[in-house]
Amino acid sequence: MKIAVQQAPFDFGAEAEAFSAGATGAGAVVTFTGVVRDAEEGSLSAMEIEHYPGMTERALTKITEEAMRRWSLADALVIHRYGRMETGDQIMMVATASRHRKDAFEAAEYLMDYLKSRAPFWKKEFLKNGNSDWVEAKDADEDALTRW
Amino acid sequence: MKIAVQQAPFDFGAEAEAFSAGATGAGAVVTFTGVVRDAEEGSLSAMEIEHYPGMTERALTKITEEAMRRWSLADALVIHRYGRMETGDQIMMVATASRHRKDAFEAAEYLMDYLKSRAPFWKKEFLKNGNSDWVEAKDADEDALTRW
Amino acid sequence: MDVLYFAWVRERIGIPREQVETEAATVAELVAELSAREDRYAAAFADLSALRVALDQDLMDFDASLAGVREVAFFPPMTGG
Amino acid sequence: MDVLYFAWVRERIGIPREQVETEAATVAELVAELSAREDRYAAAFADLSALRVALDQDLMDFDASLAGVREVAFFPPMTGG
Repeated sequence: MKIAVQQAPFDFGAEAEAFSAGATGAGAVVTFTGVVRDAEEGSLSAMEIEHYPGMTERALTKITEEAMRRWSLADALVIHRYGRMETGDQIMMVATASRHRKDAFEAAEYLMDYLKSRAPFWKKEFLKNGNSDWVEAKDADEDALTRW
Repeated sequence: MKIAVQQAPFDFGAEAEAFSAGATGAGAVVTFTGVVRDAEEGSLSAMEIEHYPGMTERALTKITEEAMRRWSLADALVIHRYGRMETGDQIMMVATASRHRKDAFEAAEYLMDYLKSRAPFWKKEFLKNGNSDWVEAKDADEDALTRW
Repeated sequence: MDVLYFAWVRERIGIPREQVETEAATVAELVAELSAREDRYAAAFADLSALRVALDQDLMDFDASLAGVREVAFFPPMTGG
Repeated sequence: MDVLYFAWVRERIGIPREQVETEAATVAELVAELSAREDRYAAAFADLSALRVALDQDLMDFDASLAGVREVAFFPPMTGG
């Protein structure tokens, strides 16, 4: 199990490959990556992610430990960046490894659903026209938790 | 959209990274990787995958096009190997990119469910004790299709 | 008509493909014809529920018509992924 | 007691954290106390349904007790991932 909260970019390909290679005997590896996407056609200048140092690591660890308890996982990984990012930059990734693809998929979706609504990150979008706005939480994200 | 059926190993990390980088504006990227896992504690010597050249590409293309129709995807990728492989080798991967994580997850699961039961691949396990056996299809894999 | 065999069907029949001259109207009739030919065919086709068939590279049922079909393939349920 | 503010709550109140001496028994009482202090607090706390609170880094409800709590944090719903 690995949890990383960092300002620096991470190498998605290298992390995915290392995770897969380390999950011996697992058979099924699922990854999810979140990428900074444009607000509207070319209008985004940058994104800034604020977080709550201490609580972030604590929340991610709790969520990941719960996933390891609920599903039969060989391993799980969460990396989440904070600070300033640009369109196309990778914000975060999760990865899960299991003997069964169903467990790997469900656990990755669980990690994402809880991370979205329970880990203390806040996104602010800076537009090219000079405006900036905090991204609003979606009801759908809170609703997603009722599935688990 | 990319479909590859090949004997040669593929570089999971590099493929995942290139797919993510190419899916501009997507926001959410999901990958699944299947790895040769041991039959039982250290008993597997090798795995051989047979396929039906021509029909394989045709089936994978149909499945992937259907996924692109059903979900809002920026891109989708399927790579599947055939021939001889060893424990820990990557057999195949799928990747999906979408604006929404739900679409990316569901489409990846759909691709896997259909690929498992509708793409003409057959696995044969070679054990260290000299025995060999064709892997039997699981009822659960056929049942998984009823979800869609 | 080209007839192809894969996985244990191929091993049991002993060849990966062959040319078959037949008047069979459906897959089921072709299976009956081959099974009557030799034991190795009868053994491979003994349990049709353990088999799948593709006509010109599309999965079909055993009662499907062979009219216009150029390539028939028999194999066990797939186990990719 | 340390009180922390994040995202637009931090921007509206104007500081990321402060030391608060209080007799408030619950989060709701602390919110009322701060809101009475200055307009910028009242503005930040105007709609509690748009806010979340963590006590010693665990998410809690606004009626939670402050007994033994060393760190209170106010922020909007999270938007990570």
